[in-house]
Amino acid sequence: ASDYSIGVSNTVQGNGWREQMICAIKAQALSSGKVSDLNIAHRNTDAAGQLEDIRNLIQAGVDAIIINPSNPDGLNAAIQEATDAGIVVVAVDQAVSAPTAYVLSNNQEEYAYLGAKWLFEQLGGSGDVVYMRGAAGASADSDRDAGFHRAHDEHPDVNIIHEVFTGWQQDQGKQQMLDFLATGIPLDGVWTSGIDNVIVDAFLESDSPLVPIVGADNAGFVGMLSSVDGLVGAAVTNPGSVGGAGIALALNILGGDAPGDRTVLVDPALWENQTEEGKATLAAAENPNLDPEWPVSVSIPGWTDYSMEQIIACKGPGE
Amino acid sequence: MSDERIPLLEASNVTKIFGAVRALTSASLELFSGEIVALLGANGAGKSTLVNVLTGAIRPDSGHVRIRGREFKAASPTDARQSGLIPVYQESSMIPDLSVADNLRLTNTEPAPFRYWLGELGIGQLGLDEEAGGLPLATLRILDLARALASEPEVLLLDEMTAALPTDLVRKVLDVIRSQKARDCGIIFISHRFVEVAAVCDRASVLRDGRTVGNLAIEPGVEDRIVDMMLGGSIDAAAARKAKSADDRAPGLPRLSAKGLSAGTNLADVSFELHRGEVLGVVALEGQGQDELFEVLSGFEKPSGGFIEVEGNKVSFEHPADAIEAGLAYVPGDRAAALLMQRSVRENIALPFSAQVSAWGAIPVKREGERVAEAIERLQIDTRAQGEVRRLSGGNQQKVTIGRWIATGTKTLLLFDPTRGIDIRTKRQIYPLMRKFAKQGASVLYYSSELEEIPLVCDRVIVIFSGRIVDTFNAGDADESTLMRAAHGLALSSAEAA
Amino acid sequence: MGFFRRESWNLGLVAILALLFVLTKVVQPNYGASGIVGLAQAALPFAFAAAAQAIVVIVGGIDLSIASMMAVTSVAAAVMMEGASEGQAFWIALFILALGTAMGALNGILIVLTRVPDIVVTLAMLYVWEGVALMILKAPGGGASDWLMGLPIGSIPLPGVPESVSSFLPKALLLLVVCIAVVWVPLKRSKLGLQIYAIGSSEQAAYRTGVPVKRSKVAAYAIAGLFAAMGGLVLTASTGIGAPIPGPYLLASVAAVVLGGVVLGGGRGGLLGPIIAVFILRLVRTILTFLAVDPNVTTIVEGTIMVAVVMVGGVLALRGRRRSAA
Amino acid sequence: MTVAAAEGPAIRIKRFLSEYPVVPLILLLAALVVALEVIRPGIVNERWIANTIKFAIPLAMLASCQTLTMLTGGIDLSVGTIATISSFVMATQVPLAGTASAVVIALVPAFLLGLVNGFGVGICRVHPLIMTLGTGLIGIGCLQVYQRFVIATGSEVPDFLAWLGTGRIWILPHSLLLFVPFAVAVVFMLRRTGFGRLLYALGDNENASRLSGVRGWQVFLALYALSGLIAGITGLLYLGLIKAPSLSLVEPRLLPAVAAAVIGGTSIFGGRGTYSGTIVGALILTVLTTMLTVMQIPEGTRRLLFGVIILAVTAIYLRLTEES
Ligand SMILES: Nc1ncnc2c1ncn2[C@@H]1O[C@H](COP(=O)(O)OP(=O)(O)OP(=O)(O)O)[C@@H](O)[C@H]1O
Ligand SMILES: Nc1ncnc2c1ncn2[C@@H]1O[C@H](COP(=O)(O)OP(=O)(O)OP(=O)(O)O)[C@@H](O)[C@H]1O
Ligand SMILES: [Mg+2]
Ligand SMILES: [Mg+2]
Repeated sequence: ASDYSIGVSNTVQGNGWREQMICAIKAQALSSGKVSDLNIAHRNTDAAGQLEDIRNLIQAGVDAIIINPSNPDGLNAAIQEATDAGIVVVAVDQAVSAPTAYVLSNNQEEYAYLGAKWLFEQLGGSGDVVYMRGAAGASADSDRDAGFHRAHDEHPDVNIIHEVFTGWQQDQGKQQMLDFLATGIPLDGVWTSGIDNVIVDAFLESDSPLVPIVGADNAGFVGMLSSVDGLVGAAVTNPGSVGGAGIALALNILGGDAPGDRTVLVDPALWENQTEEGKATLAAAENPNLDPEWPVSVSIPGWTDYSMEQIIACKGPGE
Repeated sequence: MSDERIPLLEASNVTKIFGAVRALTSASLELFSGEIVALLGANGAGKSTLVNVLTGAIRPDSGHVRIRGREFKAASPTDARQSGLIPVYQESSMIPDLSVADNLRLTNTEPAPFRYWLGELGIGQLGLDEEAGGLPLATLRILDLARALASEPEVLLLDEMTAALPTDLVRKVLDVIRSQKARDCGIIFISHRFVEVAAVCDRASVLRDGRTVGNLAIEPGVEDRIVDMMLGGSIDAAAARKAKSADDRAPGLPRLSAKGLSAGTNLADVSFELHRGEVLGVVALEGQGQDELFEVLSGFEKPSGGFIEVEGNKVSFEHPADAIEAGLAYVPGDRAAALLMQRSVRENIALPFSAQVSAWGAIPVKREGERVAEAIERLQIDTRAQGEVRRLSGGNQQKVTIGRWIATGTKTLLLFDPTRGIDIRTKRQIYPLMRKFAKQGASVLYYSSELEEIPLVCDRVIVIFSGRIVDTFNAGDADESTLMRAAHGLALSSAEAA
Repeated sequence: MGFFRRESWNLGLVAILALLFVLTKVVQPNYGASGIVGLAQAALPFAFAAAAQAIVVIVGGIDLSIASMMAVTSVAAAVMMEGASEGQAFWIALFILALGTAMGALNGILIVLTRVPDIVVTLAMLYVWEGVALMILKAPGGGASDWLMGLPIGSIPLPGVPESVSSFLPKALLLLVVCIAVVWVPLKRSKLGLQIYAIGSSEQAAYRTGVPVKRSKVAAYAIAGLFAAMGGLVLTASTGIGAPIPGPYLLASVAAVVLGGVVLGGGRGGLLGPIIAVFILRLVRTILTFLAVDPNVTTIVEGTIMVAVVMVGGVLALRGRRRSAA
Repeated sequence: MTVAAAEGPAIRIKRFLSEYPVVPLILLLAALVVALEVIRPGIVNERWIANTIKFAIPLAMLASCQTLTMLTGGIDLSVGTIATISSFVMATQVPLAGTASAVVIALVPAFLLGLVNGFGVGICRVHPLIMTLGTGLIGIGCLQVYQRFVIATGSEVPDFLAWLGTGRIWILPHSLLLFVPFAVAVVFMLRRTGFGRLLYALGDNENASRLSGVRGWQVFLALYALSGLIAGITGLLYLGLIKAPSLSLVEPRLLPAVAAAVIGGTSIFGGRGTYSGTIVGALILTVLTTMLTVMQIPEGTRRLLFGVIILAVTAIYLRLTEES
């Protein structure tokens, strides 16, 4: 049967990570051969707007809806309506609390914990760290904050000397780092919530000695980890291709093969440039031709089965 | 009247400084009940500022205002209103986006007395549902007055109430003012037309440069003394002379000819010719189609019938810019529609220089300065507050609208009541200016609501009634009563009867 | 005839809306009662934001802080309602409305006292209220009472009216109409309403005719705050939580106000136009979702339609004006 | 109260300040810098000054689009999108077309979108707010579609842009080479050209301008096209400054650009404003951002303070410059 209609609701537009997620969704839908059409609501909005999109998708008569929730608790009403109508709902990237939805999520808390732990260990358990968060008030940011503090609790001698919100904006993050470097206050490491390559740039431009920097597996930063002399750092994976995995899960459920547990967490990996093994992983992952905002991990083994070419082509069924 | 009586309203040594401009230096005024006092002064003398102070619209820097002997700290127009001081400001206070009825509601004015006064003032048929912004200026002024009267004022302050009114309405207004005097209301009357002052006022208080320079009773022959006081010296009274006769009109094609023009519901089949070197007067009562005529000629509106020829060529205007290119420049009656209120005098005058795409580049600063300075000089514009035109007095603003085209050197001027609110000195300068302008080969179409100035400026006059030309005179033969009769359509009815 | 002239812009909008409904039905033949209920729900927060913006625009100002005020009231409601009883929740809702009114009034007072232009004051307040929202709640959270959450859901079961008809009457629409009407109808008839229009039309003339300019301006901003609080409550009601990051309601409210025929600069327009405009914009979104066009193309289409609506609306309004003039 | 007393030095200072309104604005900027130095002693150094100017420059350029359009009573909400488009197109076209052609290719959509704005505002009489909001959406959509074709073609920030965007000599960033002539040109245009005069004129009273023979549509068309072009150039500068092409690079700078213009004294209702004020406005915003970054306070308090300081600064500015 190749005639499922699948809806997608996403509330952040104009960001490489989310674009990759959309492309992964399309590529997986195409390669599965079971999806006749995709109906993608892809725009910048809030939870109320996402409720609207989900309800429109219900009206459009889709068989399953993949959502990247704008927050975990705000969508319950519409998700309930969807599942009441017999529609399969899969939340990707972040969890939702609606009990009838399936969740295939990147583990955001683990993401922060993994990177922070590596950084603090790299510093030998003590030192002054700059903590560059995402957007204030976003639920992914508060999940990551929990993970960061879990790692911090394990290394109480690490001192957080500066905490700012980059808003996940390149220019803001860069100016904040440059401002901080101008104060001349010594620092030993930087943890970033994904605004990473501009931070390296800020160090280079202000001729400040590089310190260990933790970022995400964005193509730009991963490239820097192997090319910038003296840069000690690690990239934590946060694959946008989780969207493709969401399609795979939804198709499984539609095909009568629902997992026992409604929540599936995709755990992040950490790629550092200090060990030979790490360097090899980085070299393998590196992709200088990829859009620098795209995560380099374009697939999730075990879930997605499209090729690199397919996700880059970014074509869904019927296109 | 005896001086022991307590004045109804008294101002003493009022000063007001706006930034660099000293609007009032030492202004004083006394008004007794049942008295009409003319407040006179050249443009920018400070008359409106004094009215604003008296009604609490602006706060003086120093000086006192007393009402019936009691110190009045007018905090706001509301307070003044409660003390019985009702102003009609120089600009209409009708809220443009509200209907007339809502405007009344806003000031708690009863519709019945308002209607009564509208009737007395000759526009009783006006619908109160009309939006104020869509009404002609003259109507708005009458509404302002009727609204003021409806609240039974004890002191009525009329700031150039009559400036935008045609003669017939002025008469009605003056009658009404007299009736207010009879019920012991005190009235301050500001006007640049001495005939009106002579007709109703008991006394005149003269302001010069923000200072009260004289108080005199109105009696025959006092005009010249008042003018001297206003201007601080005598002016060339001979400057205004009767115009030449129309016979020595320049030969050749007419500069502008209208052929059977009609527009809207008001203008029907108007034809005339305006020649090189000619000032052609237009006389009409309120709302006879003169507004539409000027709008059609200036490219603001398209005629619904007939056409226009310039120098013998048929033209059709899509935009005022087309008219300007054809040499027709328009000065509208409502100065607010013509001015950039937040910009300087210079930019206002120089505006037409930049209109064409070819003039979007660097401004020839020196040359522009010269041309602007010359226009300012010729029109005697008081430029003390030249940084922003809205800070100029009303009369000076009016001059700027004309100065723009004087500086541009246009071939044909379409002037719609250009001396509205302009003081006597400047008027006497404008008349010869128009004559000179014509003598140098330009043409002027000149509508005026003030009949006495027609013979001073014009060569010929056309009279419009009900959207048609009902009469044509040589200006020399056009005395006021003849014009008045014609404007009322009397000539027409007698012609029809014949 | 006067009615048609005065309402020509709104009539144009209604025509566009009707056209869009027909189009929706064509694109999605089984679009019906539940679709309309969903549409009304989606329109709610936008409609309140537009109403709030409309009233300050009418008074001659602009309020850039509307979305932030919605965020503050939404998180405040969510925090207070979490764990509160149904009875308490009612009083909390009233308190939130009062809070919004007070915040709006503060905006107005600052404008009047500092004499800084409206746009600058409300721009500053945009950040202030955003900060306050974050101080109340650092991440999305809190709760909402069942009573509040039930308010905008479903349709109105009218006694004596068959289900097939009454299911087309969304509760959300009733809520919107009631909330707006309760404030707007008496206001429009009152002296204060008149003064608000007068100030927007000509502040100078209004001042001179004795309108208490400052007081009325503050009142207008306070009412805007009240509408923003209603919007905030609706957000909490529909999502069941509060989120401290302001949603896309600022630009949307300004767009709806302009689309709705309220003149920027003041004095003209009403609340009906902006609210119809909100429904138009929501319905466009719905149609685009139904069409399942490429998600990137939807943005292009949405932009084009927005511009086109103003052009068509302008032409229709102009036509109406001409016809009634002739 | 005598009149002579009113002529004291206080009045004269006030008159000076109101004649040169940019002076008090600069004083307020200086006050903020002093406050910053008090909060974080030592921060006001050569490097910091250069960074501040470096970040304020593209903001001031983006804000010039707002000043120019606001003078006519309009606004340009599409500049964030336009700048983003040109920066993204630039970065992705360098590997495909070479640097020189990439500059041209990147500026074409900027100019075209501006032209469309001008067409809508000037000829179809669509309200600028709606028109530019609409073209902004259209632009984003087009960028997203474009982006799909260049996912795997790589991107590159040309050296000259990086040099222009990030380099500095002492406290002077290289981008001044672009900005100083630009600012001089804009100031000259507003003060001394017919086109500049018409912007003020249209914003003050469109009817009066019409009466003086101004064809508004010509001005609007040129104005919005110019605004688009400036936004495009700003996008290139942002690319050089941030060195990370992104689908939303300049988008978040839209509101700050509007803020810089209004803080600098431009009125959204038209007819009033200067570019020098806008430049100082952009500097004030940049310094304020730094000040709040280096203060270790909760994010909520930070935003609240940001708003309060903006309001305080403009209120003080108004007191200093207003006439009696
Ligand atoms: N708000 C203001 N700011 C600056 N200057 C002002 C302001 N209002 C009035 N002035 C100036 O004060 C002077 C007096 O103006 P006012 O309007 O009182 O004159 P006026 O006697 O009424 O003149 P007119 O006969 O032309 O109406 C003028 O020079 C005018 O430019
Ligand atoms: N909207 C306005 N239009 C014209 N003049 C105004 C306006 N608002 C205030 N003014 C003038 O500015 C002066 C100073 O105004 P301000 O409102 O600061 O003093 P105020 O009398 O205490 O105000 P209020 O009585 O309204 O509380 C007023 O007396 C008035 O002359
Ligand atoms: Mg006056
Ligand atoms: Mg007061």
